[in-house]
This record gives sequence, C-alpha cells and structure tokens, in this order.
Amino acid sequence: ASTEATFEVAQCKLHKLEQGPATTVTCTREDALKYYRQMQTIRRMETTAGNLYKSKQIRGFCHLYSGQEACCVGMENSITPEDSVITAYRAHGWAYIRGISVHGVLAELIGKKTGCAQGKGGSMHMYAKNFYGGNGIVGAQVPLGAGIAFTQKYLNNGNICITLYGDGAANQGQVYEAFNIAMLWKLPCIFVCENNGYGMGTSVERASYSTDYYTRGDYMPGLRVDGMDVLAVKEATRFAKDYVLKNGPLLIECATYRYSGHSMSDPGTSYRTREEIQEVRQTRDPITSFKQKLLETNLVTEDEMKKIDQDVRKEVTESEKLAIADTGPPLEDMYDHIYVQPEADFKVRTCDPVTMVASR
Amino acid sequence: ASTEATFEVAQCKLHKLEQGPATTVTCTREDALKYYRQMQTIRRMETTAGNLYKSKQIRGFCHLYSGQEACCVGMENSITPEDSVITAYRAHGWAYIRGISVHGVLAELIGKKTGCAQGKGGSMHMYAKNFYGGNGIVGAQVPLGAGIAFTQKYLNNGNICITLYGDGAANQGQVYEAFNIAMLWKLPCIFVCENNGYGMGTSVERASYSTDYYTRGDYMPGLRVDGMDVLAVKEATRFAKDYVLKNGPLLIECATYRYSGHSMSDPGTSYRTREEIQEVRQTRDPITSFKQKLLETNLVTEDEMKKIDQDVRKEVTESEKLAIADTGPPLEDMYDHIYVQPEADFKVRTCDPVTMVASR
Amino acid sequence: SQLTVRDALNAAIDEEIKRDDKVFLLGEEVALYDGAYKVSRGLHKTYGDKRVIDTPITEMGFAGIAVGAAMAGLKPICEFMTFNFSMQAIDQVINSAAKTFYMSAGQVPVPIVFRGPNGAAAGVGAQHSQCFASWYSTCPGLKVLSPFSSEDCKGLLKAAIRDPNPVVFLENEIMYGTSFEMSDEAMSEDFVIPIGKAKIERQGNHITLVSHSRYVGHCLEAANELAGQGVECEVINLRSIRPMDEETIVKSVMKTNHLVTVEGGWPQCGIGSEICARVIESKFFNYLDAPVLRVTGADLPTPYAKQLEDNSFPQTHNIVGAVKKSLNIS
Amino acid sequence: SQLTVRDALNAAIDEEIKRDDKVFLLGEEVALYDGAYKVSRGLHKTYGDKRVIDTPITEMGFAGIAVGAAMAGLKPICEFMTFNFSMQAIDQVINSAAKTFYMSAGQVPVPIVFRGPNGAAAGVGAQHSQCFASWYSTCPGLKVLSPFSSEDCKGLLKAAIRDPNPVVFLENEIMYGTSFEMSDEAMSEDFVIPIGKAKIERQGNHITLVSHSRYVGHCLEAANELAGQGVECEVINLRSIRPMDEETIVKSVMKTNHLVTVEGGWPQCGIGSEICARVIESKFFNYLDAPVLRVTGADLPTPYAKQLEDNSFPQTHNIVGAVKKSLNIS
Ligand SMILES: Cc1ncc(C[n+]2csc(CCOP(=O)(O)OP(=O)(O)O)c2C)c(N)n1
Ligand SMILES: Cc1ncc(C[n+]2csc(CCOP(=O)(O)OP(=O)(O)O)c2C)c(N)n1
Ligand SMILES: [Mg+2]
Ligand SMILES: [Mg+2]
Repeated sequence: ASTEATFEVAQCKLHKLEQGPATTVTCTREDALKYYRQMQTIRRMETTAGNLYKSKQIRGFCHLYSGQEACCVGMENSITPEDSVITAYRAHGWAYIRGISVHGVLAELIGKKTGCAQGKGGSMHMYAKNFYGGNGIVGAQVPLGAGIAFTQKYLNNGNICITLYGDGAANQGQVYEAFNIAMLWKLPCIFVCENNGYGMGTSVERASYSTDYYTRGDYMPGLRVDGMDVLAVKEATRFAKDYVLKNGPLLIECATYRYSGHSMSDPGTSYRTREEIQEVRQTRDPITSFKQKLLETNLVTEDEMKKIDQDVRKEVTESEKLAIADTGPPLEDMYDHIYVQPEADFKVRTCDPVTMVASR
Repeated sequence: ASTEATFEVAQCKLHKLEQGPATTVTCTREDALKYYRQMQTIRRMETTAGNLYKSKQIRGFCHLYSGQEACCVGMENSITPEDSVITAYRAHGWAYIRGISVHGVLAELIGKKTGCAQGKGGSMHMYAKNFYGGNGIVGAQVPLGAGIAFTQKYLNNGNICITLYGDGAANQGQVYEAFNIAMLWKLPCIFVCENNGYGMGTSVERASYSTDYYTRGDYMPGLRVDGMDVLAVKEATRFAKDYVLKNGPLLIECATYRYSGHSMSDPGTSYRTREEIQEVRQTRDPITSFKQKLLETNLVTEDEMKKIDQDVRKEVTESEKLAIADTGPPLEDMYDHIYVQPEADFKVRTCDPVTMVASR
Repeated sequence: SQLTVRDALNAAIDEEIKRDDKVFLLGEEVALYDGAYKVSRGLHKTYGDKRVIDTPITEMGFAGIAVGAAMAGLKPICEFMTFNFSMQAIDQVINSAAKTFYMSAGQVPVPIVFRGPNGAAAGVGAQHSQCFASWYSTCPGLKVLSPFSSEDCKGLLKAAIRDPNPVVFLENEIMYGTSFEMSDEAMSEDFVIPIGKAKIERQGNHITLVSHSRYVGHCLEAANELAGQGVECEVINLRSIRPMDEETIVKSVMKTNHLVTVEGGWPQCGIGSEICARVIESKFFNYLDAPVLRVTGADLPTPYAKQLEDNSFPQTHNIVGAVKKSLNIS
Repeated sequence: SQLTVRDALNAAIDEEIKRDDKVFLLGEEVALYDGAYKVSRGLHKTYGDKRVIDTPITEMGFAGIAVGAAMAGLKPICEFMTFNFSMQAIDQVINSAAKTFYMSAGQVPVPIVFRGPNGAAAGVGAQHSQCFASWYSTCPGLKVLSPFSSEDCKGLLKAAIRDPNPVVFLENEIMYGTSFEMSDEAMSEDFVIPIGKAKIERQGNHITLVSHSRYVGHCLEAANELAGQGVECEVINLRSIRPMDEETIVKSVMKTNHLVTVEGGWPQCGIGSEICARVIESKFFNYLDAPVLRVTGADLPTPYAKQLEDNSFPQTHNIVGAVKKSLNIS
C-alpha cells in the first residue's frame, strides 16, 4: 500500500470568489485511516443513540447526524483544537469530533452524571474546549459564533470560528444581522450552512426562495462544497480558514443529507420517499464512497477498514454499556451551576415552597 | 401655460430586473400643482412641528420628514386610497399624504384630543384608512407590511402595500425574514428603503456592509430611484405597483436626504458637515428642483407657485393655531381603547391601587 | 364522549376555519406535516393552501406577517411550534399586536391568536422548557389563556379566535394525548367558554388550590389523595391568566381561609406571585389563617436528566406537602 | 461632591474598561455619537475602536455577538439604546446568556452586562415606555439590577461588570441628568456595591415603602411629605431585583407592620407582586396590620399626551394616598 494518494474532488461552486479550493487533494494513509475511523465512529454512535432512544433510555429530542459525517470530520481536520466551533442541536457528531468521547456523548444522552454535561444539557447541549454547543434555538448560534470570532480577533490569536447552521435556519433574520456585522468587522468566521435538504418536514424549496445557500450572504463570498466527500470538505475548510484570516467571513454551503427523521419522533418518510433516502445511501454515502476511493487508490486495504469497523463497534458498544451502567446525577447536582461563584449563602428555591437548597 | 409637459428623469439602477421604469414622465398641470402643494405642505408642517418642539409644545421624539417629501408624494400619487402603506416612526409626511389633515397631525404632536390618534399615539404612531402607522420599533413594520399585502392577496382585491423602512432598518433580520416569505408567497408588496444617508448618527457605510440597498433583497428584484425627484419616484412606483401585482415583491431604494437631526434632540451636525446639508439643499432639494422644472417647462408659473406657498402657509398656520387652542384628551380617555369591545364590567387598574376605572 | 386535548384543539381550529372565511392557520409544519405535534392534523387536507399555511422557521417574520394580516382585517391563528420560540417574535406580540389598538385610539384592532405548547415537555432541556404565562400576562392589550382540559381547549380556543383582541393561548405538549370526558354541549360547534372566568374543578372547604394548565391535574390528584385524609380542597382552574378571575379566587379563600398556588413556571414574578398580591391587597387578606404557599417550578434552568427534570416541576407530593404545611397537619 | 447619574455610569464604564483588558462596550451609537443619551461620552475618544464599538441597528445580532464573545472569554457591556429594543434580542439574553452556564454544567460561563434605559421616558409613547424588571427577574441564571442614585449606578455597574454572570442592568433615562451627592468612597475606583442587597434610604417606623429605580425618589418625596404629618416611612431601595433582598424587606415589615410597593411597571406579575408573595408566604405574614398596596404603572399601554402619560405612572400623591389608606388616616 502507498503512503499517500491524490484524489480528484468536485469543483466547488463559487460566489464572489475569484478562486476556490483546489480540486486535487492529497491524503496520507494515516489521515485516511483517521477520517475513516472518525466517520465510522460517529455513524455507529448515532445508530446506537437511535436504538437507545427506541428502548426509551434517551428522552426528549435526539437529532442524529447520520449521513452528515463528512462535514464535521472534513472540517475538524483542517482546523486546530485552538480554533472554535459552534453548531445547533444536531450536535453529537461535532461534540465527538471536538474531543468528547463516545462514552461522554452517550452518557449525556442517557442523562448520566458521566455525560459530557453531567446530564444537565441533553442531546442538544454538549460542550467541549473551544466547542460552544449544541444550541437549541434555530439560528441563535450564528451571532454567537460571530461573537466567538470577534473574541479571536480581539485577542488577535490567529484562530477562527466555524459557525454552523441548517438550511432551515438559513432564513432566520439573525443570520443576516450576524453576516452584516461580521463583514463590517472582518471577523475570522467561516459560516457553514449544512444543507441536508430539509428543515424538519419542509424541503428546502418550500422554506427558502433561494436555495443557493452559498450565495445567501449576498455581499459575503461563498462556496458550495460536496458535503458527502470528506476530502472535498477538508480542502474547502483549509481554503476557508486561510481566507477568513486574511479577508474576513466566508460562507460554505455543505451539500449533505440526513438519513434519519428530524428527531426520533419523525419517521422521516412523510415528506420524502424511501427511495430518495435509499438512493443517497447507495450513491453518495460519505463513508461508503470514501471507502471506495481508498480501495481504488490502494491507500488502505479492505481488511484494515474491517479492522477499524470492529474496533469502532467495540468502542461504541463498550461506551454504551458503560453509559447505561453509570449512575444518574444525584439530586443535589440539580441546584449547582445556576450562577458562577454564587455567594456562600446562596440558596435555590425548589418546587416545595418551604425548601431552599444550597447551590454551588 | 401648457396643460402637460414631459420630463426626463434619471434612469433607475436595476437589480434582477430586465426593464425598469420609464425615463420620460408626462405630468399634467393639475398634477404638477398638486405635487408641489403636497410637498410644500409637508415641508411647512414639519418646520412648524420643529418650532413647536423647540417651544416645548411637542414632547418626546419628533422625527421630521423634511428633505424626503418627494418619496411620499411621488408614491402616493401612483397608488390608490385602497392600496395600503406602512412606515416607521418618521411618519408625519406619510400620515398627511394618506389623508390626515395638517391639523390632525399637529394636534397629535401637541397631544390634543383632536389629534389623529386622540393624543394617544404621538409623533410615531399615526394611522389613517389603509395607513398602518407610524411604528416605533426599527424594522418591525416590514413583516407587518408583508402581512397587509398577504391580506390583499388573500382577499384577492387587487391592492398592494407599500412597506417603508430606513437605511438603518435595512440591516434588521426581520426584514430578510419578511423578504423570503413575501417572495415565496408572491405577496403584492413594494418594499421601500428610504435611504436618507444616516440611521441616527451612523452613516450608511458604517452600518451596512453593502450600501446598495436596492440589491439587498438578493433574490428579490430591486431598483434605485432618485428619491429627490417626485416624478421619478412617481414613475418608479407606477412601475412597481404593476410589477408586484403580476410577479410579487419588488424592492425600491429611494435615495433621499434628511435635513434635520434624527429627532429633535439631535442637532444633526456631529456626524456630517453643515456643508453637506447645504449642498443637498442647494443642488437636490425635492421642492426647489421640482419648481425649477415646472418653470423651465412653462407648466406652472412662479406666481402660481407663490400663491400655493401662501395658501400652504396659511393652512399650516391656522392648523397650528387650532391645534394649540384645542383641548387635551380628558383623563377618562386614558382608560379606553385597551381592548376592543371590553366586557361591560371591565375595569382598569390605575396608579392608585384602590381605584379601578371603567374602560370602553 | 372522550376527546383528547389534541383533538379538542383540532376541532376548535377546524370549526372556526369553517365558520369564518377570514380565519386561517399559519406556522411551522402546520400544513403538510400536520403540525409538529399533530394538532392541525388533516386541516391542510381539508382546507388547502389558502387556509392552512406552512412558514419558514422565522418566527419574527411570520408572526409579524400574521399581525399585519390581522391589522388589515383577517383573523390569523399563529402557531408557535413551542412558545419558547415566541421569544424571537415577542416584540411583534407585545409592541405590534398588544399596543396598536390603544396607540391608534381604537382605529386599528388586531384580532389574532398566538398559540402553541408552553412550558416544559419531557426531556427537552433548558431552552425548550420555559413557561411564558407570567410574561405575556403582564401586558395590557393582550388576553392570555391557559387551558387544562379538552373542554377548556375547545371552548377557549374558539372564544379566542372569535375575540377581536390579540390572544395568547398557552397549550401544554404533555397534555396533548390526554383524554377528557366531553359533554354534548362541549362537542357542539357553538360551544365557547367566556374568557376571563375561572372554573372550580372541585369544591372543598378546607383549602383553595389555584392553578393553570397541566398542574390543575396535579391539584386534582393531590385533592383526591388529601380527601382520603379528610382534607377537602377546592381546586380552581384559572383558565384565563389575563384577565384574571380574582373574584372566584377571593371568594374561595374567604371560605377556606387557606391558599396554595401551583404552576410550572419559575417563582419570581410568576402567576402565583400575582395571586398572592391580589389576595394580600384585597380587604379579604385577613381571611387567611396561614401564609399562602406557592408551589412553582424550581428556580433554575431545566436540567435534562429525568430525575433532575422531574424535580424541577411541581409534583403531586409537593402540593400535598404544601397543603399539609398550610393546614399544619402531617 | 455632586455627580449626575449619567456621569456615574460613564465613570463606572470608564474605570472598568481601564481596569480590565477584556471589558469593552458595544451598542448603537455608543462610540462616535457618544451614546444616544450620552452615557458613553468621551469613551470612544479615550479608548478607540477596539473597546468602544458602534453596531448596526440589529439587536438580536449584536446581543448574540456579545454573548458569544462572553462565552469565548471577553467581558462585553452590551448597551441597548433602550430596553424596549431588548425584546428583539431577548432570546439571546434568556436562552443563550442566562442558561448556558447551567446547561454546560459549569463549563461555559457568560460574563456579560446588558444595560440601557428601562421603563418610561417622557412623551415617547407606548412602544418606548415599557419596564422589563419583572420579565428579566423571572429568569434564573440572570442577575437583575435597577439602580436609583448616582452611587447605585457607579457601584452596581462596576459590580455587574466584574460579576462572572450575565447581568441585566436597568437604568432610567429620566434620571440621567439628576445629580446626587457622592462620598469620597463612592468616587474611588475601587468602589463596588455588593449585588443582592437592598438599601434603606430612609428609616421609619410606621410603614415600609419598597421601590426601585426612579420611583425610589418618589417614595422619598412622599416620605418627606408624610413626615410633616407625623408619619415615618421606611424607604427601601431594592437595588437588586434578582436576587431580591427579602430579608431587608421582611425585617422592615416586622417593624412597621405596613407595606406599600412602588414601581413604574405594569401591575400584573410585577415586582410588587413578587414582594407581596414573599411577605405573604413567609412566617412573618401576620405582622401585617393592613393589606399591602401596590402602587404601579397603570394597566395600559402608555399614552402620549402629557396629562395621560403623567397619570400612567406613579406620582408622589399616589404613594401618599396609598400610605394613608394603609395606615387608615386621612
Ligand atoms: C427558533 C426556533 N424555531 C423552531 C424550532 C423548532 N425546530 C427545531 S429544529 C427545526 C428545523 C431546523 O432545520 P435545519 O436548520 O435545516 O436543521 P437540520 O435539522 O436539518 O439539521 C425546527 C423548526 C427551534 N428549535 N427554534
Ligand atoms: C429595534 C430598535 N432599535 C433601536 C431603535 C432606536 N432608533 C430609532 S430610529 C433609529 C435609526 C433608524 O435609522 P433609519 O432606519 O435609517 O431611519 P431614519 O431615521 O433615517 O428615517 C434608531 C437606532 C428603535 N426604535 N428600534
Ligand atoms: Mg436541514
Ligand atoms: Mg436613515
């Protein structure tokens, strides 16, 4: 097997850009293995989450990332841990890629003390170093992301922020408010529209007059990348990071697809056909297609990937077991973290009007 | 004198439009006299309002329309009374042109019972048939205007709505939310950005990354018209009304200028030079330049216009006197109009905790 | 017959759309998807694109459009997928809908209903669990309703749609699947419940429980439990938060001399606070034999984990405990 | 020395920007224009574009950016030109700023101050006259301050900026030009007032008046007037609305046995309601010799005309009347 290979990726569509990301991407063996493993881990983790939901171990909302793995894996591998990321509620993949263990994600989903937010956040609210969630209000994370980029510029630390939102969120007014300010202030922010074709049960054409999301920044340059191709996403992100540090904001539309329903209560088949989903799985799946490429170029063997699949399966299964066995947060926990450094005598009112509980 | 004349108006800048408004405009003598009178009345009324403010008869905010008269006069004269208009707080000119008398406007400003909102609305909140205010929250009137157009389409009554906002408001997110929905639903709405160069003390370049407001609808067609030329505005509006009935929304940027400060507490000279204001007055004033054109084409004589000036002066002075002499709303009025058709026994709590007052 | 809260709401909307040309429903996923929580099931199929309209996820935009449509003479029913998202549009609700009739000295009425699930659902975390009853109820010009049963939902929603004023109608997602007995009268198309009147759900002489929405059910449970111990609770279902039916509350307190309020919202400046104020401010305040107790949501953002979440909102035992405390029994 | 409220606020911001690199001010017209109400006068000149930043008129956008900046480690002071416009951004204040520290189980603090004039100014109509004290104070995770005097403004704003939590700081436009005596201590750069403690502005034995912001001044006026008639009012300036200093209120009521609350906001679910609830819920409720009375803004959108507007907000005579009613004197 070779130590690296070069791949052709589809040319990005460009908006107000003279030049876009390269169309040939070189990838080392180690990197290929890493991306493959990362995508498989997320896929497996999400499948597990879906099953845990069905067995009622996970409650409330649970928005799976299956189908979109190439977006977070491609992007993460072109930024550094010092760069920041913020996304919406479809956050498990991003939480993992930003450093939370599978166990940390699953335990949070099941509501355990060992969860990455100690069971307080849940599916939509996961955080890690330089990862600011996990935000439940459609669109709200976009100004927040611009604010993180503002800090990076203020501190002049050479870092950037990736600010993600969906095709449904793309119509939210605050997105446009953030765009204008980010451009005026030249914030080092990559705005990323993860266009997975639907916002809940509404297809993009029904929600957006213009579905060319990469152009929706109007005066903000943008590009559309194949979000099912991890190498294309990685290259576009490399390009974008460089661009935003020099010029200010750039908008990336990541064309992707969500396999599952919007959340677990949505079978996801009333507003699209099973055939449509099947077709994407067969022709555009980010993992299958990457695997194919790696085999074609002899960069990685089938056996190596099988081995990874086994490892991943094992890791996820073990994490799941661990998470199920973990204990839930004790009741006292509930009253902590309301305020940073509360007064020593600060007490919280409970549902019982005569009981006040201390808070840390 | 002739009975009509033809004028050249500047070509509009176009965005996503194949064709724009005509560049030659024919105007009858009567119309010319009417436009002149309307603009002069508003100018005079606003000057009077400014003086009343300085003499402390008007309180709070008072946003004068002086300099922008051609916008409302040009537009009103291309729509019918059945069409609707909604604007922001810089509403006196629009209130007048939509049918409120000078007395009705001034009495409202002084807070009299005879004011067009019985002294309850004030400077920012005036209403008339098919005129929905007078709205104080920057940007909020834009979705409202789309909603009015929605009603027109729902009732299929062949009317349109003109929805106005400022260059400062043009960055508000809800404007973009309204644009998207209005385009999806093909609402018969003309969105009009009255670009007067400043939002309070902030010049357009400091507030908007893109100051081509006529293009800010992105996928919405738009045009920029010389908002200091009443005939150009009239023609653009004629074009636009026709367009929106057939195709859905259109965006007009009306390039204009505000002579006074933002409101009365703003001298209006810290963020722009006196020379700048002077220059506009001398070279682009909507009234002076219109007058000039009428003289050049012999459509109207200097004397006729002098006569109008006198009439206007008289009307405004009399209205002012009347308004000053009017009585304020009686205290009982205060408790009415909180609810439509309140229950017979409905009472309102006053500042005195033991006094409840009946409300109609 | 039995009817779920969901079907009661559906029937109310259905009947009013049928009854009045000017009534229409708009919101996210209300049409093709039949509503995120299936409240509008079948309505798009029956009434089509004109009367049942999907919107993009832009609350400020579509709420503003709905308000504008109301100003111009239609009667929109504006659904917020949940009231949590109404915060994005709250300026349109307060400044455009509630205040315009007054500012215009009666020239521009705004007949609109804002509706959707309010308060906590199950396991949806801190950003999706807020109760907005107290906020909206502060604002004159608005009416604010918070129904409990299927009867409430049908009768009050129909009343809200027919009301010429802006009405905020606070549903509860957890209740959607709950069935209630409906009288023939309540099933009729003419059934409306007058806005502004509370309902005494259970009579009792020992203590008054005042609540709204889902927690009326908890109060009834607590009353049941306490009845076994010889304590008779009078349970008042507020139904209308603004206007608030002070008379019914005060009369009950004059009889029972004890008061507990129960709500899912946070304590500070909540509905319970207002009830306390109404009582303590009235000349009847000295009918009280013990402090009023407010059973409320815990004073914290809502945690996700079940055990923590369960303890963040009133449970029946909290009410029982408060009643016993008030009556000084054990 | 004498200092206006405006200058006190200005000094607080100035000193804290100087003291901490991470502190900056952003908002509409705060820089080149020196602030719509001149609170930030001179600060842009001193500190330049990096620390004093003009924004477009996009509250949701710039408030969200400020919150994001705080999450990432800066300490923004986010000015709303008035709090009326904070409604456009309220989702960012509540859902992003107030709840994130909790949702993240302590991983993401949000040290930010939202400030600006709150409540009615003079003659600005219904959309520009709302008091947001009660709304913001419902929400755990936020602290809510409402200063009265120059000392309050300086000491509390500095405390707010240094506080590691999101703080809503409610100023009052009408007070900006009012001068107050400042002690040397209050003039010092080290002066901060602890958050969460009320201030007894005037001692008295006959009745307790609890108020916040501008209306503390009205209470003091009323107290003066009443003193001439032998009535000694204890005037409590809340300063902090959340947390609320229940102890100071209750202690005072135990002494005076009479309570009147005074605020500019609407009555329902207001600050007065909460104070009533705190008192009536405590074991001290039977110290009350008369109903509590809430002097509040009238329950209506604010009219423009002066006579009507004047009667829409508490005036000294309303307080005097309420005190007399409470004490049953004439
Ligand atoms: C302001 C707001 N409105 C509505 C919702 C309910 N909601 C949650 S996700 C969603 C769809 C968002 O679609 P999109 O942005 O495309 O993201 P995707 O789910 O496809 O990742 C909606 C309507 C919300 N959370 N916040
Ligand atoms: C949401 C909101 N934010 C801020 C304000 C305060 N404000 C009133 S007018 C104005 C400037 C608006 O400028 P522009 O839209 O250009 O209109 P113009 O005054 O020039 O007519 C501002 C900031 C407001 N009324 N509403
Ligand atoms: Mg999507
Ligand atoms: Mg302007």
